[in-house]
Amino acid sequence: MDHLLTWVIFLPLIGAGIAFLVKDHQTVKVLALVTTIADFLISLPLWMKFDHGTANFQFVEKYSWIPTFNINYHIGVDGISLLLIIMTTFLAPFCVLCSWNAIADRNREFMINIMVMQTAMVGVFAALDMALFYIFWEAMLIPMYLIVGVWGGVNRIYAALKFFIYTLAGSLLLLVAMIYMFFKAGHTFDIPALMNTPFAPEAQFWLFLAMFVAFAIKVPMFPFHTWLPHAHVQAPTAGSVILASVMLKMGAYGFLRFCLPMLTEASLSLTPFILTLSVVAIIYGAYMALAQTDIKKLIAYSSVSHMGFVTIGMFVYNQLGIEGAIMQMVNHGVTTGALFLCVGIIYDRRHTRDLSEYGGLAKTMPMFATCFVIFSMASIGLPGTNGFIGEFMVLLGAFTYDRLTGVLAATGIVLGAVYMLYLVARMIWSECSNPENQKLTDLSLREFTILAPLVVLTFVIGLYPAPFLEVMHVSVEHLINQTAGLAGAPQIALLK
Amino acid sequence: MIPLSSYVILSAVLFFIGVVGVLMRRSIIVVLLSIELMLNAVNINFVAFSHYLESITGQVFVFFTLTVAAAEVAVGLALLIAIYRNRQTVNVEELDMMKW
Amino acid sequence: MIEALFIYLATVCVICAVLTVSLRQPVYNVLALLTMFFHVAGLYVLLNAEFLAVVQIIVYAGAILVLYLFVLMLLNVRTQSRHLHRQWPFAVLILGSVTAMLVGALQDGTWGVASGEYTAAAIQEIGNTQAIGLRLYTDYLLPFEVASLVLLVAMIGAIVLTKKGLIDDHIKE
Amino acid sequence: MLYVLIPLLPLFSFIMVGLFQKWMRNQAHLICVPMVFASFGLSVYAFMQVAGGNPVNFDLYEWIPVGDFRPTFGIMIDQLTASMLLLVTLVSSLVHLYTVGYMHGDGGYDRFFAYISLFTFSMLALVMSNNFLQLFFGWEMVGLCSYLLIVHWYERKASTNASFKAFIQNRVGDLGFALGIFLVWDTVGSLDYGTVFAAIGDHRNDTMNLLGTQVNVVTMIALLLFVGAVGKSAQFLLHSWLPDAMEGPTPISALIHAATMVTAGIFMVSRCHPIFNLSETAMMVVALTGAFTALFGATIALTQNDIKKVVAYSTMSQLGYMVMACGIGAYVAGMFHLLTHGVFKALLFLAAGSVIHALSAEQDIRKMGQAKKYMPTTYWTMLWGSLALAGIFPFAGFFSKDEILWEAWNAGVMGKGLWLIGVIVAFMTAFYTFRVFFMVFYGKDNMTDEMRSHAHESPRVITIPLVVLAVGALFVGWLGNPMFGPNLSHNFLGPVFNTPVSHVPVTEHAQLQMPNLVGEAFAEEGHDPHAAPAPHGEDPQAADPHAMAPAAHGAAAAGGAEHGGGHNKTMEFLLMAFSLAVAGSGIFMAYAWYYRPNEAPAKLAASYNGLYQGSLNKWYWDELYDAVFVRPTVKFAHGLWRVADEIVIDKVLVDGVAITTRIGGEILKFFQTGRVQHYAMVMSLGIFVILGGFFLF
Repeated sequence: MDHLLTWVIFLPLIGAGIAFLVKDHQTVKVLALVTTIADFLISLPLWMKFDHGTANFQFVEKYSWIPTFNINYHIGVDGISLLLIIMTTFLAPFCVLCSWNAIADRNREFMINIMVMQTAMVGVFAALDMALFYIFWEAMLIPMYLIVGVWGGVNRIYAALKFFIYTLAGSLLLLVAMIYMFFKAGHTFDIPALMNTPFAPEAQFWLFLAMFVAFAIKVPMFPFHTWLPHAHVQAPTAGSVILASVMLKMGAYGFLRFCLPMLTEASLSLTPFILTLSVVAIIYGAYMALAQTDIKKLIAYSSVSHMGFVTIGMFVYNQLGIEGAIMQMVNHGVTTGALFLCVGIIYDRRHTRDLSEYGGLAKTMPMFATCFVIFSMASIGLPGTNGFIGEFMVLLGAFTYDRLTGVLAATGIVLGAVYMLYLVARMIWSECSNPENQKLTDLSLREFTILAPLVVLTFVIGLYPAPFLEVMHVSVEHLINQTAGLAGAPQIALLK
Repeated sequence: MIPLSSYVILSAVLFFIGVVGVLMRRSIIVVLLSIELMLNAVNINFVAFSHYLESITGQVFVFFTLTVAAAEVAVGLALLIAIYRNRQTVNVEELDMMKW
Repeated sequence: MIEALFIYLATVCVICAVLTVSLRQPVYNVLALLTMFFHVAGLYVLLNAEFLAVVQIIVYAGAILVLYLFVLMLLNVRTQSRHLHRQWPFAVLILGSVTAMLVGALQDGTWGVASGEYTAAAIQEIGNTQAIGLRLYTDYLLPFEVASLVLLVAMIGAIVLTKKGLIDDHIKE
Repeated sequence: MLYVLIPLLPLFSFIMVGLFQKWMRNQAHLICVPMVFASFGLSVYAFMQVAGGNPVNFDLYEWIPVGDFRPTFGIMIDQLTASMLLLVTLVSSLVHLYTVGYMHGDGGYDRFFAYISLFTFSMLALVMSNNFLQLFFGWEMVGLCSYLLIVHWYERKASTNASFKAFIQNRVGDLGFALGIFLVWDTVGSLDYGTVFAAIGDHRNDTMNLLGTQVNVVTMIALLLFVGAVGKSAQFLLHSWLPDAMEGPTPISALIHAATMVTAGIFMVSRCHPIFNLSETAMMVVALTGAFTALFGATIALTQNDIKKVVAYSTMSQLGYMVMACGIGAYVAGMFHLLTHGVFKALLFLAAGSVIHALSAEQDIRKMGQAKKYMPTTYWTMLWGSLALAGIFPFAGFFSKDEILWEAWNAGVMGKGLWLIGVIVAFMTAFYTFRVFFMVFYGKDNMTDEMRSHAHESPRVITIPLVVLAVGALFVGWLGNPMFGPNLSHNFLGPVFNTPVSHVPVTEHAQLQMPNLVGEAFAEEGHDPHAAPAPHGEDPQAADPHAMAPAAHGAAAAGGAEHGGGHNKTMEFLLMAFSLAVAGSGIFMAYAWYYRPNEAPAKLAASYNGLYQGSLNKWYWDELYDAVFVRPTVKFAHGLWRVADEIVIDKVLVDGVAITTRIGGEILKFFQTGRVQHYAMVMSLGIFVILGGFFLF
């Protein structure tokens, strides 16, 4: 397997291509499942064969693609992208499984979309050529747009349009920045080459702003977040899972891959700005979540809050912070994805997301309740679950960088507990008074299969995160060394 | 000796008179005539430069302009006839099908 | 002498041009343009381009404008109560000022350097027509062929457009 | 490595019950009870090992290895841990046993067992930790278990609310605790106890900028850590969850909300004494918080009518006692009270549970009375427990409480004040304890016929733990007896607190080289350390009862009073007699008012109605929090969502851009006339503008 990474990227696309030729829905479902699982399996060697000792990109493949603009098909992974790729391939089978019966209409097309989506997502994480990155980045929008717009809820068109245009608007600024860098760096889109190109500080400022908008929308950071609740609420379960688990990570990944190493001075000088927005996102997102009665909206806002931790972690420039941010990305992917899967399971039964419709699910659906509580606790960041690892690392990193940021961000611990427990109390506990809820059946085997691995993963990461952390050490150290060579970042010394 | 700029200015004036014609007339026929006028203004320029720069190429290009003018007239008038046949008018203001 | 001739020719050209765009009756427009073409031909003669002067008269005056007149007669267009577009004052104002600016700018221009290849004397020696011909059929042979192709296309286009039943039915639908 | 099994056995039973719930159902105890007893056995073994001078400290594996940040899961068993281990596993075992009877037939029988097993694991992980992060792990996990167990009867709204409240208030405390840990890491660069305690002294003069003022870092650390203790140990300001937590089944009230989890705060403060000792301010805050909580809880407990609420407030009050003890540097006294309190309070709760169980789940003491005849065992055990709580010689509470009072007396001027509060609280404690006791077992028989017909003595599985604990309540106090023979609690625990701060010899990633003080102490006195947990206090060997007291103070910055010698001994006896008299008068008052139906309490309540209502309504603290935090938060969140998010950001800003674009399009639409001349006109305009610009600039 010389072209392992290429296979990981394009296997789903091949699956989608085959699915185009098959007319039978049932076959396509199985095909999609087999493809995604196979993709996950062949992505595992990436992790196993990954050399922890080097910050260089590994599994690199480079072929000239569009020589006129010096665009190459250049892919590879390092410690930063590896886990995100694995997470993406890991979650895809769940997306297929949870849409098994939930998507009744045009199931075949849905599966094709999921598979195309996966190619684009893995491609984004693996691309080492900025043009290639951009192509995958934009390609991702199309299937997502269709997933929300075709298979979504009542207001799907509005949500899909908003999602699409909002993200696209940001992406265009990214394109502008990219082209500027192309010329400044001597006609190359090559990411490793761009990392070694010093850009003028004034130019960096504007480049950073352009990229910031693109990535901040995707993350989403505080004032750019409003597409998220709409998209989440309207999207079908699999769409929500992909959105929350993978797409939100793209923005954060973009910061890590482009802003920090390429635009270091600008990143450093704009750090207070980013940290402020992140802290606001954490607190604000939590408050928003607290006010929701729609389960999916609540979780969507909780994502805003959780992604605030990610952006904080990245911009504190220490190993704890950045590794914590990556862990938090993975954990948020697992946990929030799982929560959306849970909501999907219950939505399939009741067809409502209104919190007041539920209550006392612990009585009728004990297994579901158990899983849900576990994921909620992981979301709260209880030690022993995966959520704790990332959150704690980020907070500790932030605290050592700037105490005020650390303290303010840490209030998210309490606020997170408030809204999550509110959700649990209203949904899982309390009296099972609604007759509709009394008829509910517990998890089916398929649903159990979806949730069980996630539960296991929750605890594995929570109790033994070392295997996940060790792959990123060297890469993150390398990244920090790149930033450390420059003058120290300005500190907001209110508590220092 | 007449300075080159005189020819150029004349050409410019004629050209813009042509443009004004295109802009302000309602009849397609006169619009087409104005275009001929503009082409001629260009031709004067070509020939004047050809003369003053002592190069024959300008005159060759006048030849081509002539061809284009002829072609334009042929097609333009054909269009005019087709339009008139369909809409019984040669009034440009009434032709707003480009809106759709 | 030559200056006087130029001034005369230029003045008539401008006046005729103005008339061309401003007279109400299309026939008068055509006739004004015809007058202008003759004077342009005169300008060509001033510039030692005798061949072009002749071609100007033959092609423009003889062929193109006659075609216009034919069409005018063929269509028998009613004279309109209002022959000017509503935006004409703006057009005159704006383009007038543009012209003024250009005229101002072009007053004292020096454009290029005489190559000395085809001086007036040289052209006179071999003859204007031959000079153009030499150029046209050697260096510009390909454009020349393309031009003929353009004419051919225009011809076919004109036929297709005017032939009843070929296009009309489609348009009517 | 055998010690690893101590926490892992309960975890194992949790996992087994959790995974095979379907097949477990009502047999869950078959796994859980033996496991926790085995854990208890191992704890006894560990205790003996430690007492024999073999404390351990080793790491299992690195938990989150990142750069310099290498917290581990590890196990450290020193004297402090060993005594906590005993308490936790003992009470847990007995509660497990008790649960078999108490929860019999409950729908969530297996779930309950799973959770108390998980709790036992978490609590053990907490006390056995050798670093701050694992402490935090256990700290949060016990909170989770408490949450899950409070909400055991999730269909009751009150349970759900109580669980929510408990978790959130704990989380607030945990936030402070986490920040404390951050600051420790930031200051010292390690989270390992040994390293931190060894290095913290070097930072005693470090300051940090707190909102513009310079404060001492160590004080800050201590205060932040203490916030965690405030939350977990239900100290004043974060106290109101504890009484509400009584919505949970009684066994967990005994286990979690009396004996173990709520004492984690005291344990933590004791564990971190090298940090606290360095900061007078922090110590003072701790002491005052504790004293105030003790008083606060006691005043509320006076008037409560729910049997479990009374015990809960009494727990709060007693926790305040312990915190106060820590605050004056009397860690040994605090820990000793923690241990004795764990025993007799668990006993009281279990006995109360037995009463409730027997009286058809009635909890209101006004509807009880004359229950003595139905349940003699419960009666006797509860009596012992009440006596212990009231601090009557020779029961456990007497020794431990008086030790705290004595230490307070010796702790300077502030200490005298604290002593006074302590005495007042002691009086109240005696009163309300026996108020409940008399109202339940004597007084007027207010039971309904139905209750009466069902009233019965509880089954063996319930009474056996009661008896065991009652025996413990009688004897455990003698371990800290200051009068006759050696003060075992000081001998055993003292070295932990005695060790000079800079020499805490816990080495990183290595076997602990604990000073062999304990073993030596025992050896010198010819004592059999293996018998330490057993009640045997009458050893007549001559030993200075205060041998350890000055040592405890030596490290303490706050309790600086010098004392020693015969004078103090006399004084101590005098004070003991005094507090005994106080407690006795409290009991007598309760006897006078409640033994037989009596009008006096009602009259008193009527004449001081304001005070009475205040106490009955918990000084309106819940209402205050509701008005200050809960409702404004919810309102603010809703308002923010509706106004800031939906309208300002989403509609005005985001959709505003879209709407502007659309309006722009609507306007520009008119320029699309479809007429060529208009377009040409615009082009001309463009030429004009470009040329004009060219000429102008």
